[in-house]
Amino acid sequence: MLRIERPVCSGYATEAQTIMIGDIPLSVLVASVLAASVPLIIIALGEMITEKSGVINLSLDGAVLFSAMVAFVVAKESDSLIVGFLAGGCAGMVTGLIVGYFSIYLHLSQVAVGFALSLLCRDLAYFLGNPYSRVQGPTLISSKLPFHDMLPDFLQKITTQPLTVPFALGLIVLLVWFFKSSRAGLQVRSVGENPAAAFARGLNPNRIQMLTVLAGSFLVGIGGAAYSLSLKPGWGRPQGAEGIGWIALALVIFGSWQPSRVALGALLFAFLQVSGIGLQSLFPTIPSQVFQTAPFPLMIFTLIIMHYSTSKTRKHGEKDSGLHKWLGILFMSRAPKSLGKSYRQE
Amino acid sequence: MKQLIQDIFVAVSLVFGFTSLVLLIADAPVLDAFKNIWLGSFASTMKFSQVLTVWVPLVLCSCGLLFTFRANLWNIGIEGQIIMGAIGGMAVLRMPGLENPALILSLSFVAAILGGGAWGLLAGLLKTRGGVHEIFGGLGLNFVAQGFILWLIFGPWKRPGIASMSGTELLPLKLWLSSPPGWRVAYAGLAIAITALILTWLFLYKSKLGLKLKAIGKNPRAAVLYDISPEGYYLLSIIIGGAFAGMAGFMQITAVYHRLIPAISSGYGYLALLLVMLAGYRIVPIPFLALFFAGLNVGSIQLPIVLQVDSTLSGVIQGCCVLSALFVLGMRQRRKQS
Amino acid sequence: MHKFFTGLAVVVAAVAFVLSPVQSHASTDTFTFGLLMVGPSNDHGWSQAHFEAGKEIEKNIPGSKMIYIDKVNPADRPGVTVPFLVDDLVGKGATLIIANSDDMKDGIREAAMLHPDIKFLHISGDDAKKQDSPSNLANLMGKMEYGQMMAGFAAAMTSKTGKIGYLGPLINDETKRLAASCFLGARYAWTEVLKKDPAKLSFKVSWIGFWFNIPGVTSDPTQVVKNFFDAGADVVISGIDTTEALIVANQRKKEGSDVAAIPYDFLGACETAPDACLGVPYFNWVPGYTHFISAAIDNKWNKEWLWLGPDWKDMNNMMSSSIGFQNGKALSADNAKALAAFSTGLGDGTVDLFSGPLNYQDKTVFLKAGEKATDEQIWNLPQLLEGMKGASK
Amino acid sequence: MDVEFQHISKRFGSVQALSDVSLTAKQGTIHGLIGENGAGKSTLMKILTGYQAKSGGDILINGEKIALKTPDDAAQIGIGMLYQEPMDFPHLTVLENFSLGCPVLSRERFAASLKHLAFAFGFQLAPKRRVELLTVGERQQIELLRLIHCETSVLILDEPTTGISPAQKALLFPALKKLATEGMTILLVSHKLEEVASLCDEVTVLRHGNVTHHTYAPFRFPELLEAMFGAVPEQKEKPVARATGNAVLTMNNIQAGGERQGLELKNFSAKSGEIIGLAGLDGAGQATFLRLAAGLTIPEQGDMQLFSTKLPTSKKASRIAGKLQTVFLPADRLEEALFTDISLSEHFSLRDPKSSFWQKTETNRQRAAEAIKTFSIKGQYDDTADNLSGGNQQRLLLALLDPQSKLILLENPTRGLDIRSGQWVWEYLTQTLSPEACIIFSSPELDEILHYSDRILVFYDGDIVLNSLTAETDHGSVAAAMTGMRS
Repeated sequence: MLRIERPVCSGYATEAQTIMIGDIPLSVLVASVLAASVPLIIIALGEMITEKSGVINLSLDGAVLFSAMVAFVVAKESDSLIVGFLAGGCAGMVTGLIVGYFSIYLHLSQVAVGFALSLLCRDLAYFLGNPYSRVQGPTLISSKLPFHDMLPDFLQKITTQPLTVPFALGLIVLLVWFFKSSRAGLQVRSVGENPAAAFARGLNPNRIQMLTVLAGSFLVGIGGAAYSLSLKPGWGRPQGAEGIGWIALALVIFGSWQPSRVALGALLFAFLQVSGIGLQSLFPTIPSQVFQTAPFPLMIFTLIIMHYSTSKTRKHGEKDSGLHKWLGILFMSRAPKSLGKSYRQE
Repeated sequence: MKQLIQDIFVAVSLVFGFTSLVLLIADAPVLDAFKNIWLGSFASTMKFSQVLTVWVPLVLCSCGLLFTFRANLWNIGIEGQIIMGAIGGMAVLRMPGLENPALILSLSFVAAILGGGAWGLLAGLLKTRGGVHEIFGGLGLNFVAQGFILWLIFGPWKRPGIASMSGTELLPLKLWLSSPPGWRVAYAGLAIAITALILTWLFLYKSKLGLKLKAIGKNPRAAVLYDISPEGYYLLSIIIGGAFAGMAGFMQITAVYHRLIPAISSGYGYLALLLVMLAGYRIVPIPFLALFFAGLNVGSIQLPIVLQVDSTLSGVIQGCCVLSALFVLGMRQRRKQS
Repeated sequence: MHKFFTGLAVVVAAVAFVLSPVQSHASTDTFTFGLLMVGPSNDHGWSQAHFEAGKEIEKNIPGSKMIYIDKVNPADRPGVTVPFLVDDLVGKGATLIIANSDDMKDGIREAAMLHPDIKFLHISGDDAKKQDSPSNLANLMGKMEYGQMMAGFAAAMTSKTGKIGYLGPLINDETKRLAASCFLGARYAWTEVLKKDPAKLSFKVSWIGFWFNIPGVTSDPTQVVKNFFDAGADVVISGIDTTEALIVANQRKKEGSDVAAIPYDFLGACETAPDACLGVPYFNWVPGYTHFISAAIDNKWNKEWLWLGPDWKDMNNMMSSSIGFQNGKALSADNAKALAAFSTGLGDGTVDLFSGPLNYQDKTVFLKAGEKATDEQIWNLPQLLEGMKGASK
Repeated sequence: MDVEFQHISKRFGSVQALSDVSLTAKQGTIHGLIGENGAGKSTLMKILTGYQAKSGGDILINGEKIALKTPDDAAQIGIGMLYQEPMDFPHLTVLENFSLGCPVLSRERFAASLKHLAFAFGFQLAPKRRVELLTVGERQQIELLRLIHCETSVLILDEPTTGISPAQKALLFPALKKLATEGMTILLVSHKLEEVASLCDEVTVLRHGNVTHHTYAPFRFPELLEAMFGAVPEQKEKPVARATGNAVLTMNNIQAGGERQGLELKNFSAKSGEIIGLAGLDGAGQATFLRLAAGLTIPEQGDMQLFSTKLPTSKKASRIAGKLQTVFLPADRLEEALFTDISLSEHFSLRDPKSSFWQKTETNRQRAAEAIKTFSIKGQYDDTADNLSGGNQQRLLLALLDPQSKLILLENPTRGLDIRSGQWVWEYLTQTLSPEACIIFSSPELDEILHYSDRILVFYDGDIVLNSLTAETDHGSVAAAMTGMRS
């Protein structure tokens, strides 16, 4: 087989001119952040869809692990990445089915069901996945754009990504369109805002919620699969996706239930985590745990700013200008009105 | 009554059914698995006493959670509160200059309560002042506490020589809580857990505080008209919750591990959340169900030894119990309506 | 509703107490030894190395039988302590207990005091050197420094860019020692074998903060390895318990980059991704186990502290060499030859890497020219060496 | 389309909301459905839209029996309802609200249709504006246009004029008449006789879930009133104005947020012994005013004094107000004043001003039992508050009220009560409580305000536009002020 040897890292030669963050070139940092944020984007967007219809799926953390496990096992057994991803999506959907059925049709507390399911799924994943831990399986590798060689070096690095990256980017665009312009998107939003009114207008809120939950949790499953098949290939304990579900839940709030902002939040989080590694060598005296824990307090801090600016902006209505308006655009957050409440048809 | 028995039957068979299915998928002998879990937890006094060492922190955490659930707060930050309690307790135990073990341990107990309570207070303030939902504030604080304890263990409190994940230097023997001969559970632990149960019962069901917490939980807006400040009672309940969690942290360092380890909370906070849900947020079933959960935790260790089956099965059973109970509850409500 | 929950509680409690306790009896004509592993028995790392050794012992020593518990750590088994597990293993007939982690130091000491008639073998640690420690507790460790030197050597021989990444767990004496050994091996290959400019060799250590990844607490090893490669490194040596380095290298390799990795701990570690594996320095516990178990069977048990090295005649001899280096697919034939020569040199003492002149990372003197480091000095290495990048503290 | 109800009945648990109701609404007519609060009008209409299921009887459209399981079924047939409280999505835009729940059409068609219809009816609606920023009237307009757009042939209007201005009413009524002449069947639910008289072709009266009367235009009011209330409620003697004393509550240059327009007022003072009625359309500022006085809303500007004590501008305000014996009874009792799942006696325990550690169950049971007797509450001391009916909840609130209170703030005190209960409430307030107490109440019923208050404040868009002694004003001027017509 003929293959042109690409220099391992052409950045090495041009290092002098490249902007460096710590000891990582900027282009590499951008590429890493993009790659690292992809599963998080998919998971957070999945949860966002679910919450748009008024249902909180708190089982996220377990669901991600469970679907990661299923995706890896199935991909290995079938030796097909596509089948693996689909299986991961279906595994996610099963968790959505449970949360949806319990909360929409049995009117049980969404938080309680989600939390119990989260722990159950986590342990189930460890239990069933045990025979497959640390074995070789199929991995999704980065692919280049068709016109890769025409791009400048900087862009070459950024665009060489696994297919999950274009998928996630496409998903953002799709969801922006879906909620802004599509009829189904409008129906989902209406159910999340006021299911009683949606019912009065001839919609079936329960069915819409259920379908949305299934779709959202399918994406969560795809996100889980993106961990075990692409970002952190393989299965084991710990897999490396532990805790991600909780972060995704916070990202949805951070993103104010808007696809683009949720994705932005995921990118920001990935940036903090990736750059933490670079910062470690810049500040050797600070324990590495500090950089890794930092995104969490920062996330809380952002939520506080958000609360502050939201209440200010609300008080002042639309008249406000200047700093508050700016903060408002950036940090204002508003949940779907009936989020977390189960709707009973009269 | 007949309906009740039927419901319980449904719930129990759901748990057994699902767990058996999982075992079958994993290609493990179903009946042997259950038998070994039971044998591994209740077959000897030694094992039973081991179950009790798990029971103590579970009961303590559950008591704390009952307070927060009463006020309709989801204190998911309890894991961090256990950790901070343990850190608080350890800080006193490491203090030089004190001689009397009883005094040191008592001071450490108080410090653990303060540590847990302060961490709870922080989550509460994030909610009342910062507008951060307690679930997210709590989770964030859990991560922070986890980072903090790792930093202590690998930083200022590291063992002489090699810092390792095994934690800080072992406590001197005089600072270990004593256990009955042949038993693994500390007297003090049992006493504290039982006292906690009684106190919780008194506070929640007999005192005005309990009633006020319930009122806040049911309708914070109306509470203002009764001169009950929701903010104040939210904070109070989460401080109490944190204090109980802190006690659990204290038990972990003085009676179980005799040192500070990164995983000092042992996931008991999350497990207690499940437990309290399974108990229907009521105190009476808690000691029994805690025994059941603790038994699962301890007994499941037999699975890898005897059957080469992964012991996370216990977590599957615990989660499944809660979901089955919720399912049956949902069905009951549904029946009631039609 | 509350009736339901009370009812449920009663049923559960009833089932718990009605099930009558039955004590299982262990047969006495076999020699049963218990193995406590810190990680999963199939982790392709540290714990699996022990597990496989135990299996090997069962084959080699007739009548011996292993019972084991894996994942013995507070995160995986909350609330379960080492003394309790020892009780359990002893109850099942074990007369010798092996604990495979530094973490179990305190627990195993406590258990040894509680069970004076049972023998205990603690991997790592130095209790047996102490006067007042229990006489039934011995220590065993392997001289992985040699393995790491060979890993460093193989890495430097293979590297085209001269950039090597070392994925470190957390900073302590052991990990500093191993990272330094690795560096010395690499530097030897670079300057003495390849005769290249030492300034062109970059050896960078990144610590993730723990033995494996805990999201939100440790750095993500996957990400760290990617950063190594992105910053120009083409070989990454792993010092952590899990196989991220190899997996990422394999991914990169499939994508067309000429990179490789060296995992750690376990003979079979390369199997996760053979194509990207230069080789693996591994522990072989069979000789150590055989020594202690035979001693126990023959009633010749001594309170010993063993720090076993490789069998330089045949590093990969399962019966005699405690430290081995298994070459991987990615190691070229030439380099394999060079590596063999290097290991011979290590074995006959012609190559002694811990010898002066050597400076610490802060340029203070560690060894003057001609000076050789004592075991004590290596064991307590206070910081990384000059020429290595990365935090020492 | 002709709509025919045949022997419709509906039960909610033990309550018979409708029994054997039959009536027919003919195509091209406006059919009025009147009755007092709780007579079953809304329930009957919700059955027609499929929003609620009926317990018995049949619905016939053009003589054909149909099954209506969901609003979708009804919408397919062409039945649409304009709900009393706007059933819409405040966070969504006008256009989005307009386009939800109709057959599939492209977005452009919706936008064009909205523009066209709004123009035809003279409504001014900006399609991109969020609905939460609109008035109730405008929100009703969107709904109406939407229903027309969806080619509704049976239009149900449930109290369409609640909370809308006369100007909006002036736009709405001709539009409705026009729709009827174009062949629409319109069912108008109301308890306002003037509206019914000016719009309807025929009227059916419901009382306690039964049809008590049916008649065609022109209508005779006494006849309708008797059908609605049984006997015409006797016009009681107006209570004598009470003696007034020192200032209880003074407000200066207050600005506060809340409701639609917030609240701004220069200065105001209330004296002990006064009964002050707050009039105004929904959301004009009365609710904010009452909450300000109770210390529950913190003013952004200005200062307030209760019994010569300055109220702080912090969350402490409500506590201090409470200490100064100010009580507030909100309209939505279960939402704002009572606790679900907590028993009557426990409510007394919570209200007990003496601080004690224990709950003192026995004492509170006794107090609850006494209150049940005195206030004739239908319930037991261990019943939970949510198991009481609306009227009994109001009685419970009054029983919980400290009789020594000096400032009593009531939001719609007779909401959801039948006439007798309402009278009983007022008797208790004026006769049993101390005559020194100052009572400030809001009510949507102008008659109630005119009848019971000594002084009337009229709110309009967050301002007080009229502040007058009741004796010095009349129905007409108050109504005019409420709708923004300055005299």
